[in-house]
Amino acid sequence: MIDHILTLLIFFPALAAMLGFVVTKDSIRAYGIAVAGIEFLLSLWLWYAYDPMVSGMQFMEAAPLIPAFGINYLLGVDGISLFIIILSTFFTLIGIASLTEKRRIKDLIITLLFLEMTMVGVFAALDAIVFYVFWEFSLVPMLYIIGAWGGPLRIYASVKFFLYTFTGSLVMLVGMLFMAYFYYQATGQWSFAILEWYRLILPENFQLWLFVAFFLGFAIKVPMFPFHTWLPYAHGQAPTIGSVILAAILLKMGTYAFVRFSLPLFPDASVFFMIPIAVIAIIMIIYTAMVAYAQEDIKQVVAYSSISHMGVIILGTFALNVEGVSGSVFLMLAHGVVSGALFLLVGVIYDRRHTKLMSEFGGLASVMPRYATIFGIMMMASVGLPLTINFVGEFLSLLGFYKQSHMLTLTAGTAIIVGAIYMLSAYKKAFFGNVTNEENKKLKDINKTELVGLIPLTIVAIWLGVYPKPILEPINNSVESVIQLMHDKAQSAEAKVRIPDLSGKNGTNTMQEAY
Amino acid sequence: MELYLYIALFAPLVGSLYSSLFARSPKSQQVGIIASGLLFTSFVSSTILLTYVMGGHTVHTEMMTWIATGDLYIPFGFVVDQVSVVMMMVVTIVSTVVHVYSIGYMDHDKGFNRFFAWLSAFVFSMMVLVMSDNFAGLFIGWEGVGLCSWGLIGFWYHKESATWAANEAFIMNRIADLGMLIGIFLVYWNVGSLQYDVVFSEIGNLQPVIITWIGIFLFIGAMGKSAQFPLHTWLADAMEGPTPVSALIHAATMVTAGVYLVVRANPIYDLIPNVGIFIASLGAFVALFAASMALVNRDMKRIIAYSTLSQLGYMFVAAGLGAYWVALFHLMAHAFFKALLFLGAGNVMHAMHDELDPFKMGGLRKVMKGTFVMMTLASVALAGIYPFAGFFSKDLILEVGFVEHHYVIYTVLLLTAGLTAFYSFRLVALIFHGEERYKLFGIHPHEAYKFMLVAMSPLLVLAIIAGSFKMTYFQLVMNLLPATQYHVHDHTTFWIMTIGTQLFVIAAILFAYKKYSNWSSVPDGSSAMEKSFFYKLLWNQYYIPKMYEEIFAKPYAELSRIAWKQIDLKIVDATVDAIANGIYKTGENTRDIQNGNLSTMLRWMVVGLVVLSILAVAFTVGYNVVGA
Amino acid sequence: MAITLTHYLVLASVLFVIGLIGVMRRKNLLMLFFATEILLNATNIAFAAISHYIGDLSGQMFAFFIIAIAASEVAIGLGLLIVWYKRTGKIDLDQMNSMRG
Amino acid sequence: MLEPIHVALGSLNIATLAPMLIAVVGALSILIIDLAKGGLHKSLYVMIALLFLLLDLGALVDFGGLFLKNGTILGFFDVMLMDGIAIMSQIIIVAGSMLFIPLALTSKRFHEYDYPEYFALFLFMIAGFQFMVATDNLIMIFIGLETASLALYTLIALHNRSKSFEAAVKYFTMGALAAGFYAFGSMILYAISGSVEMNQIATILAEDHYSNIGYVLLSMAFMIAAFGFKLSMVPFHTWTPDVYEGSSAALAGYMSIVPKIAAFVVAMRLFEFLVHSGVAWLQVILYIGVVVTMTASNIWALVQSDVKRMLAYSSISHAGFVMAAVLIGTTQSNTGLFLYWALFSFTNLGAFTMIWVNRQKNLLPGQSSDHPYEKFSGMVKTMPMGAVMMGLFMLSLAGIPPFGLFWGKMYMIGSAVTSGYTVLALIMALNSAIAGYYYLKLIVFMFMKEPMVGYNQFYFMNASLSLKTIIGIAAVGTIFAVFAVNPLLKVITLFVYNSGY
Repeated sequence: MIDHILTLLIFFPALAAMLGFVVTKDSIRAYGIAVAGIEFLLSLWLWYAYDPMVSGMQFMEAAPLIPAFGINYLLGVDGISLFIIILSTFFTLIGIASLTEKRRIKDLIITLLFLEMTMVGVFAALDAIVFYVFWEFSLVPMLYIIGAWGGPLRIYASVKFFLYTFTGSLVMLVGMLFMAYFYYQATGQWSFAILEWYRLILPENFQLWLFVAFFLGFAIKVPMFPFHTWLPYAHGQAPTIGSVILAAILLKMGTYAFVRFSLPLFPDASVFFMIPIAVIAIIMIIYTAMVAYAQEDIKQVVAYSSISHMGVIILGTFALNVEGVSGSVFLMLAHGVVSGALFLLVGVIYDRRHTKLMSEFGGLASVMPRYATIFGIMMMASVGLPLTINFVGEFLSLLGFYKQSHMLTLTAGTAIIVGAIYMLSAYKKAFFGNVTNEENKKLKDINKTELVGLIPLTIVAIWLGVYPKPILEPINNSVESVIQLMHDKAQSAEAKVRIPDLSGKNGTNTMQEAY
Repeated sequence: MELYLYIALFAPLVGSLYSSLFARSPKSQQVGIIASGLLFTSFVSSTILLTYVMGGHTVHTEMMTWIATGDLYIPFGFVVDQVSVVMMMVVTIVSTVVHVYSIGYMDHDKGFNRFFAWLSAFVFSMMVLVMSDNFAGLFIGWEGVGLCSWGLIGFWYHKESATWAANEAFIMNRIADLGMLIGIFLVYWNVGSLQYDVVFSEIGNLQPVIITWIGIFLFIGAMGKSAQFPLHTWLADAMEGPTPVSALIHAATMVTAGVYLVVRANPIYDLIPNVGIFIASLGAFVALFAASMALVNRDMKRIIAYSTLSQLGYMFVAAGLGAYWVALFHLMAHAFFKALLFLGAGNVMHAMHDELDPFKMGGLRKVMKGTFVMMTLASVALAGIYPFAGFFSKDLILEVGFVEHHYVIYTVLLLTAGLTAFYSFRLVALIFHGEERYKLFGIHPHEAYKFMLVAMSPLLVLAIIAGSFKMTYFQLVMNLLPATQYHVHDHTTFWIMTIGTQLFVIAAILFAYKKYSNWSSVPDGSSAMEKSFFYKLLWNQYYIPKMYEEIFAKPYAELSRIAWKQIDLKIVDATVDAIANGIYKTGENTRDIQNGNLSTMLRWMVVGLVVLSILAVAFTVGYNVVGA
Repeated sequence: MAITLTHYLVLASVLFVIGLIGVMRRKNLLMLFFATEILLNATNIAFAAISHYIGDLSGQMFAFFIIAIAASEVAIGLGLLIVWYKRTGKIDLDQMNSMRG
Repeated sequence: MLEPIHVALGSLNIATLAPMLIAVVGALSILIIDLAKGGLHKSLYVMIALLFLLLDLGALVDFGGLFLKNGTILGFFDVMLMDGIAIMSQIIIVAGSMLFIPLALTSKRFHEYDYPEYFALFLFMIAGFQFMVATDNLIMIFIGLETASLALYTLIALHNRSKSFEAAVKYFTMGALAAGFYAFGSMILYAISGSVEMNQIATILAEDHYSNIGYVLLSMAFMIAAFGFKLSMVPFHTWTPDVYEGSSAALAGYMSIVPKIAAFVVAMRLFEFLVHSGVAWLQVILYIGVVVTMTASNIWALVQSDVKRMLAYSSISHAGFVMAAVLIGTTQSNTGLFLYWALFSFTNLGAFTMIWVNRQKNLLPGQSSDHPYEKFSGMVKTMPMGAVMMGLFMLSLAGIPPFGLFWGKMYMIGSAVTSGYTVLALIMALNSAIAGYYYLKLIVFMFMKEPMVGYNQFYFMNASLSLKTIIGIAAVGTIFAVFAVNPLLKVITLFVYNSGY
């Protein structure tokens, strides 16, 4: 069973979702929790069985799918994907457990389980087309969640979300086909296997074009400036559960894909585009932080803050050294936990008041002290306070990029300032001051259902901030082999310099051993 | 000894966590007592460690790995050496006192339990800050104290001004923290480690330019935390917090973290004397600058806050000039008397129902004897009168300036010493002497609880006698810090300087007394002095907060609004929508091609054929021409 | 003047163009059918002529088939026309636009 | 005088006619049965038609085996040409017809299915298409084309609505014009080469080094116009939406699949030798045609308010997409064409069946067409399974993996990429994105809006067990397409490659 655990992880929720059609409405929630719980335990088992000392792919599975065109069902996890998978199962569980939605809950839970399938699939896929299949299919459940349970502008928001990402990924698909064609030219065989592609050393000008093609797909998903405008709408209209999953997992697909595809496939292009992308990342960081500051709706603040944080992740990814990339992978997890929790928190207040405007609130700290506390912790995590989960990632990402550019890192570092500005001012508007609105005086503090989701997140946010090692170590090992691979493949002199050579280091696997 | 280290470190954390369990319950005395007790434990452990360290040992321990990736290895490592143990003593003493004091001070506050949670958490952060054996750990504490400072300044969160001040403090500190972070990055990429011992032993191998940058960026971090110009405005606003907080955080401990950083990083700053001179100059400037603002202020706590700022300037002068041990010594002495001063001010506030304007007080010495004595003595110490603590530490800094031939700095500091004495006793005179102006406002002042006064007494004792530890202290820290003695070798000069300074200070005190001890009315802004340009300048803090508001805060808000409404919605998003709408509109506009009329349809077919034929002919002609 | 293949082809082309113009201009469904017949017959002439001039039978075969198909077309077309006329009482093309866009 | 012709019966290889003859015999037998005893239920005719189509399919599969063993089979004065693509396309034609003919088994009575002639015509039409693809003789193509078309006009008109007559008349008239184009184009080819067989024409032209390039191009202009009409390439597409709207959904779905594959095969035969001989003009024209067809029809589909009309434009777009294969002209692209069409037929079968199931007798007040989007509003609440199915087909049409059409799209774009048509590949990809909008629109209506009063009664009005079965088959085919792609690819590649394309 352990040999096929990834297949199990991917298709168990989908199967369960199908069976879920039979379950009656009043017990579907319990069913959903049970399924998501089992799935989560399975993913923990995966972690348990994972050997953190091995940097390459583990639990690999292979089955022919369309061998005539080089498409095979290839799965595997390494330190980079392992934890995002666990994060996906974790958030699905938490999302379902703390679900407060009343309308058509059966459809919602079934949709969520399908979504879980696609999320796990994306991160476990080792074949570009299989990856693409899950990547695209994940749009569908999300579309439905936003469109059916969302706010007044839900249709606009969901369609925008769908079409925007869909367009980007189609360009990416062309890139993938190109990549396969190059592989075909080089070896005489079709293959979409990512690990096979890793072996390919492409001429630099091809790398540039392919990088751009892949970039478009990823950048829209992340979303990077200026392709980000779908996100505020999606978040603004999505129901709580939708925002949580979207922010915590779906956005990570883009950044994950950068690490999985762009870096190892196109090392020279990565170096070539490093500075432009860093500039975009910095724009994301500062500009969206400013936009977040101007928001009137607290959910939009969190939404824009997501973009801002994704900027740091991108920056870390394009640091192209172990510190930066490990940091960005870690920050993906961190941001998942923190932004997911923040969206859950916003959902709490939305459920009570059906508004998210900060001007409607004020003084919540005295009416809902427990809520204010958890919100405060998560806000401080989001701001990147040391000993919270975000800090580790942000610190490493910035540290990594500092190696590449002092000035840009200095500029990007303003993240810690602007981030504090919008977060603290939002917190102040909503929680501090006197209770001015009569309706707020009777608000009930956070209840048990809501705590079920928030307490574990709070614990994780602090636990991993204090002791990130169990996660950082496997990430580090896998990232090291990616970086070494990039160094070995790099052709231009600049790339050779920019990407560190780790081969001298003890315990670092060479390319052949790792893959 | 590691056990004591951990006790000293974690006892406050335990206290904080314990208190936070009760954060939402109604006030419960035991919370305060237990938290104070735990802090006392921490103090005792620190003392044990002190004796151990005085025996010539140090304790260095690594609790566990924190971050390890690539070449980066950051453990939770702690070191108790000659410098950190001094800081530990200061922190634990002052915080124990403040904790006990707070039991009384926060007596009637709804957030009593919450207060202790925050306060103990602060102490824990501060302990991490001083005990860490690497820059990253320092940064943990650095941010941790920032967080607690935020929570405590904004403790009365329903007050707009308090929460505003809390955010201001946090954000200002963040600006500086960025500098610190960059400094840490520089250290890592050039040394490959963040451990103090590694960094300090290898720093000499680096290029001077890089060392300079490291020094500058680390100092930027220090500037924020220690509220040096131009990041000073938050400190005065931070007085919105409860007074014990001001005593502990914004006088004795947190704000001195910057000084501690420079002292700790002395091997770096030793190599870059130019930066040192800059630090010293800035320190001298801030000393004078802050003191000048204190001259006219009418808010008791703010006056003390400016005085703190001014004293921090002194410390930076010493540190910048390489007299690290002197800086640390003044830090310690200052912690005692300044905390005392603040706690005394807290008593006054309690008595006056949170009235802060000393002009509305007067004659309080009759009802508040204990407080009066303590505050007067603390002010004396602050003014640097022999044989109080201030004399030994502050005058030493003047000497340092003199000995190092920085006469401008020396002059500035001397002048500031006079100003310090003046505004301190202006305050004392206005509060405790003269007519009982508070009666106009119908206030019935009363002395604070006995145990609060008792709790303050250790500080009083220390404020008086701390100077006598000078040689013991010097013996202790010279293991770690450059052991330069600063003596004016010419005896005549030495005596002239010392006595001259004393006389100057005493004159300032007397002047203050003369001017303010018989004050009878509450100024209403009509006097000639109040209308003068300088008064207004000082009164408005050189218009700096206003300038920040106009130059940074408002434009930032405005820019943010523009970024959202104009750029994000009207340009970026509108472009995307325009593309989509453009495609849709094209469809709308061209759908009449299919107008359902068969004739039109047939014509389209013929048109298509004709176009194709024409193209065929054209191509053929072109083909033949080219072919021929 | 001998009549060459070119003459036939020119005739065929002219007829074809006439047919095309008819197709474009006529609003009467019946006239439209006539126009399409002209089109096909123009082709027939050309096929027959070419077939004759190059001595190959397949052109004539093609012509025969075209005739046959044209006949079937007329049959179907008239059938449709009659039904349409029965339903609407008109055979004007401009009336025929219930579907558009 | 012409030589008398001597023919040996054996050399005729009459067997090559067998598949078409089976269909013709089927049609005739339906007519005879009706003569013998009238008033029989339509289900009998459906089954008879299915039986004959099954026989037809069997014969084709048999030919397939033969082809793989012996290569291309010629017969009947070398008029019949049973090569790989002929067999393959016939299989798609027959199989597609078999899937569509049971749509006659609705629960409501429909006028046209009461006529046995309907089924006879249906089989004649199939025979016509089969003739069309199984030859490279221009005469034969013409005959096949017209047989099929004339039958189709009638079938449309049999729907017996005023709109269906209008549609039939429009289609007929334009078809007649297109026939004229085709005849004239063939005439020019005949004039310059003296032959009506494409491979001979190709040989003669090549030997001649295209000295008459002007006439060749002129004839191609006519041919493009003629087949542009059949394939509904812009600007010859104008009949498509009207005809789709006018005819019954079942027939519209059928028209989106079967006639087009026949036309594609002919277009492949006709244009590819020119494309391969490097006639840049044709490449350019086809390029423009493909891009304009894809894009324009997509844009028009966006603004439709009727689902069936939207699907009509969408199938124009799909046709344009696939036409790219003819332009690219490699084995891979031609394989892609068949793969795409096989997958497309399943999905479109499902989509049009769903529309068919929604058929209503009379329009509601204010309803402008048979299938406005509003009709599907909130379907998920009243008919969850139906909505999920329809959503599935829409997603597949939009090219969302892992559903059927994605694999076709991927392979087509892949073939464009492989042949260096990068820009084309990008345009194809972006068009898929535009197309996403209108498919999504239906999903939005079904899943995200509240049901509209009055419309919701129609959701499954027309459903019968056989229709549901067909939807089920289409759904299974769409969902599990991924497992069929590999075998399909292998077989198609084999057939296409061995036919020399």
